[in-house]
Amino acid sequence: MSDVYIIGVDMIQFGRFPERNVANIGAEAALLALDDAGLSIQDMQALYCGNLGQANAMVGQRILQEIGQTGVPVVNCANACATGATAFREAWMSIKADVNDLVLAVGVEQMGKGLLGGGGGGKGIPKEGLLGSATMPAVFAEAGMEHARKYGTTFEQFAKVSVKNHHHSTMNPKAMYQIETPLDTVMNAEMISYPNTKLMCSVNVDGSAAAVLASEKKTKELGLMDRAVRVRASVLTSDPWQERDLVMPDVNTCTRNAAKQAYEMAGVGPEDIDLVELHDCFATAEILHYENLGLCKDGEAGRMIDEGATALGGKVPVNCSGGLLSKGHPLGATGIANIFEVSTHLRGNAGARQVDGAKIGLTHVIGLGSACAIHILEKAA
Amino acid sequence: MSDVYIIGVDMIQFGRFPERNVANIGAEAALLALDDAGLSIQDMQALYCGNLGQANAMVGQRILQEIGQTGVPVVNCANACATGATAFREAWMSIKADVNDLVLAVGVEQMGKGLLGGGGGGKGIPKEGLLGSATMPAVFAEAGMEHARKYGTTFEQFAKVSVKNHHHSTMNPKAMYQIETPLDTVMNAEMISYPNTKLMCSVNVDGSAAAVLASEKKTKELGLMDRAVRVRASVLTSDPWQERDLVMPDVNTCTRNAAKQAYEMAGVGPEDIDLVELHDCFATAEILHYENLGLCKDGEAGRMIDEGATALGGKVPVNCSGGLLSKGHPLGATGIANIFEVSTHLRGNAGARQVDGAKIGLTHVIGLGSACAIHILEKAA
Amino acid sequence: MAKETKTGKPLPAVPFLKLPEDGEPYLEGHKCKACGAVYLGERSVCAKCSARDQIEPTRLSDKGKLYAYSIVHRSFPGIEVPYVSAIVDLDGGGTVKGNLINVAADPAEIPFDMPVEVVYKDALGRKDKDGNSYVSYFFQPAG
Amino acid sequence: MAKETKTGKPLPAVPFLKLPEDGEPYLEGHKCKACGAVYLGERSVCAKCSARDQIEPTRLSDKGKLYAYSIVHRSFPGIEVPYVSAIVDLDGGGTVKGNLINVAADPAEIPFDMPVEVVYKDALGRKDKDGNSYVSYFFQPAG
Ligand SMILES: [Zn+2]
Ligand SMILES: [Zn+2]
Repeated sequence: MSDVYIIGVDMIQFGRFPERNVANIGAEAALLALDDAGLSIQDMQALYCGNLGQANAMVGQRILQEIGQTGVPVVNCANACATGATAFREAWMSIKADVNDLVLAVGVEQMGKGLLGGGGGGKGIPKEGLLGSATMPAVFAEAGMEHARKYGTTFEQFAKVSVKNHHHSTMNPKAMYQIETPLDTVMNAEMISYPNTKLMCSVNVDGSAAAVLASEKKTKELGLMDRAVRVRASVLTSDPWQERDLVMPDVNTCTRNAAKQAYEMAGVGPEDIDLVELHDCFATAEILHYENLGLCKDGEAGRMIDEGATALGGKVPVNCSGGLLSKGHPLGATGIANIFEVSTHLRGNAGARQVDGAKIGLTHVIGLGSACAIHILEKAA
Repeated sequence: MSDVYIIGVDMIQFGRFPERNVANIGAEAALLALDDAGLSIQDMQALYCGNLGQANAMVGQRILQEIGQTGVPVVNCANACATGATAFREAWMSIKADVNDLVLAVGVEQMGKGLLGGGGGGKGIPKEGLLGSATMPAVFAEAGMEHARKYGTTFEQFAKVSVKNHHHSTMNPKAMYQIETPLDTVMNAEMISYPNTKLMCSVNVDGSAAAVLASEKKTKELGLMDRAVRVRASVLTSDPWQERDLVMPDVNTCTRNAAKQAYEMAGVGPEDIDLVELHDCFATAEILHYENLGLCKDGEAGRMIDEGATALGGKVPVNCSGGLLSKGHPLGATGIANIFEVSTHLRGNAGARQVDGAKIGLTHVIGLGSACAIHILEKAA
Repeated sequence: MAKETKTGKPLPAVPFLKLPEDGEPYLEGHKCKACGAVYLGERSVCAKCSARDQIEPTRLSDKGKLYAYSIVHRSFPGIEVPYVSAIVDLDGGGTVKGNLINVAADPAEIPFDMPVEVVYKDALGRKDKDGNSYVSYFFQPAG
Repeated sequence: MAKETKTGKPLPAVPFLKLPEDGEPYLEGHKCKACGAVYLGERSVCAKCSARDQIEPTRLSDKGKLYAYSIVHRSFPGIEVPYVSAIVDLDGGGTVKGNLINVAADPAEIPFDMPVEVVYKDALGRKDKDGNSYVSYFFQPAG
């Protein structure tokens, strides 16, 4: 079966746009991606839209109402933090199925404020702070502490992830924040849930990102192979049963399963990956995923961050965009935004943060509940 | 490319289950469909879930948590009243793409009570009853009156749709209501929005339906071809721009576009269709769709209902299940429930309401905003 | 909105209803110069032809014809019924939905293509949470 | 709930906390006879092995070991911080999450695998909208 290519991809600068609506924010990225491909919405045969906050509000169709109501099939997907990547993958699937040649995938989110998770509802009395914490910073803190119990990972090592990603963001004009945060600043920031301080939590922002996908035939026909990015693997998993599931969301197993399948599908290994955008929703999470994605052996993630192997210029730069910690994390947009980041490097357009000679990159998102998506992308020409 | 088959399909009896949760209701249909195929959730390679009310709440994954947390990819889709059909179609797509062999599609909904639409929110003052009505009965009444203006369709003709569908439901043990409603009962029921009386509005119910889809190779391998139903066409459309769009949702054009594409994909015409499950969300809507689906020429829908051509025993029986008007309309489940109905006839298992010798059937749903899905199904062996 | 509250002047029920300081109320459309599509409300890209930055405001006519309608007998709590929910094609372009008033709530009395005119009045006494009054538009048989 | 309200007895904070009339409180698991998986709460199908109707209630141990935790310094308004959110593996099976009490909120004082015991007390004074009191479970270092 022939390959699928990304021929246009872009994102808006993440920020806060309370006066706009979600379709309008999504439409902006859609137009940017179409412009990047030199195509019009009138050329698209389908739209796959990822949005979480208004998942039942026909956001995809409303994006078409903003930019061109062409009558094509629209699918709205929701999959926690893997929402955008799921929409992208379904778009990819529709080309693999030979149903479409040219498809637009959009991820968009307009976020509320404050802590995610733990809201409760339900009957009886509120459980937050009574039966532990269900807030996201605490949940990912506990996941980090599981790593600490196994391998002695330290607060300082977790904090270094934020230092690195914030540093990367200073080279990314599309990041929400572009501010250096030295180690002592990160470690002395307000403690939210030990070991995650405020600067080790991803940023709630509004945002959108979009990609134009094309079949091999159409990519050639349009003469766009020189700027195309080949989708070498597209994998989605949920979490298989684990004994602590009910009280401790497992972000590891579904990531490991997805990584294994993705490397197999792409016919490459972790050693072939030139850069990674992974789901650093909290600093603790990034450490786990070094091992989950096979970037190092189990137990070596702490050393990896200590040695700068995942910083720009290191062995395998991770989250050159600034990551969710600094670029921001608009849930439904995140999956496509990291596809934008990796594609931009593969095309050699990443400016100051360019990973030299990047040929193959990997994107990873994971949403609790659970959905993990991994894409392996390669420069086409 | 080889065909895709439905090898298991079922639904729960629609009703009201306020004490259950949406995942639990969906799980019940999933198990029924798996049992129908003689397979286990452990055999499934992916789950596509359609749910509207909790579209961002990982309903698909929660269904797996109820019946078997296998780690397979789960995609949650939302597309108004085409939600279930969209999930089914994405499942179909994943087999067409040769990514999967065996996939489960589940549609489920736990509804609130009362009128849909027109809720408002927004700034300033409520608009309902000030700038006309945005309630669904009124919107579909207006769509019916557009037909009346063109062809002189009468209140009585619209009412006859309900008489027919309620009659059909008396033969369907899975319908929410199974009650005969003579013409005078329908016409004298409380007027909701002229010309739709209370008995001409679909029933808000909870419900779920599920289907197991398989590749041709897998269907043969499992020896299930004798009970399989071939998916001859799977089409999704949104509404192309129309001049009255902003104030009058157009359910016709997207249905006509979808029907044209579906007949083309299946290589059949309306004259080949033995039965139809179409989106009778209101009695007025069914009349429009006779013409939209090409079951008769434009302007002949009124005569068609008068002559009983769409009643069981007529030329092309429509909504043998009782339709949304009597079986009930759990939004996310509806699309797969009508695939169940048509499949059941194709397999010759529809009991008292069986359409004799049914070989090819068509299912249709349309959600405002808009998404229209059509599937053409055929007995495999 | 705080500013308007202070003036005490009624506000428009929808943004496309304009209440000029020195003139009669009117409905405003937005028209695509490229393809002629008419919208209610501002926008930058045309949903019909996808042209960008071609949309201009245009004053819609106060005359039109009844295209379709429903007589609403059940609505949300507190809303007076029956009323006629009407879709009107305005002369010269633009389709608008609103209440059709000064007719009997009887289909026999409401012929399709009936000429109607747009009238502007208080929004049925509805006020927002700040106590502001609103002006809305209505249709009535053309006199 | 109305009945319990009348008796004035405290209610369990979660359904898997049992408060027998004539005995000590305990945590109840549900165990799959087919594969041994342990759940908190009733269910008919096993999420691990998909066996149907093989799940039976089982009394969980009041002893266990600290698996992982976080010290929570920021929570929702009105919730007292810091507190220790702890994940505990109970002896004999079952993993439960709850507050770890009677320890300093300092990572140096909270070793992994620390033996803990489950204790039952009033749910930090929280009441539902009907004024009912609740009993909850907590972990503390095993004495
Ligand atoms: Zn235009
Ligand atoms: Zn089991």
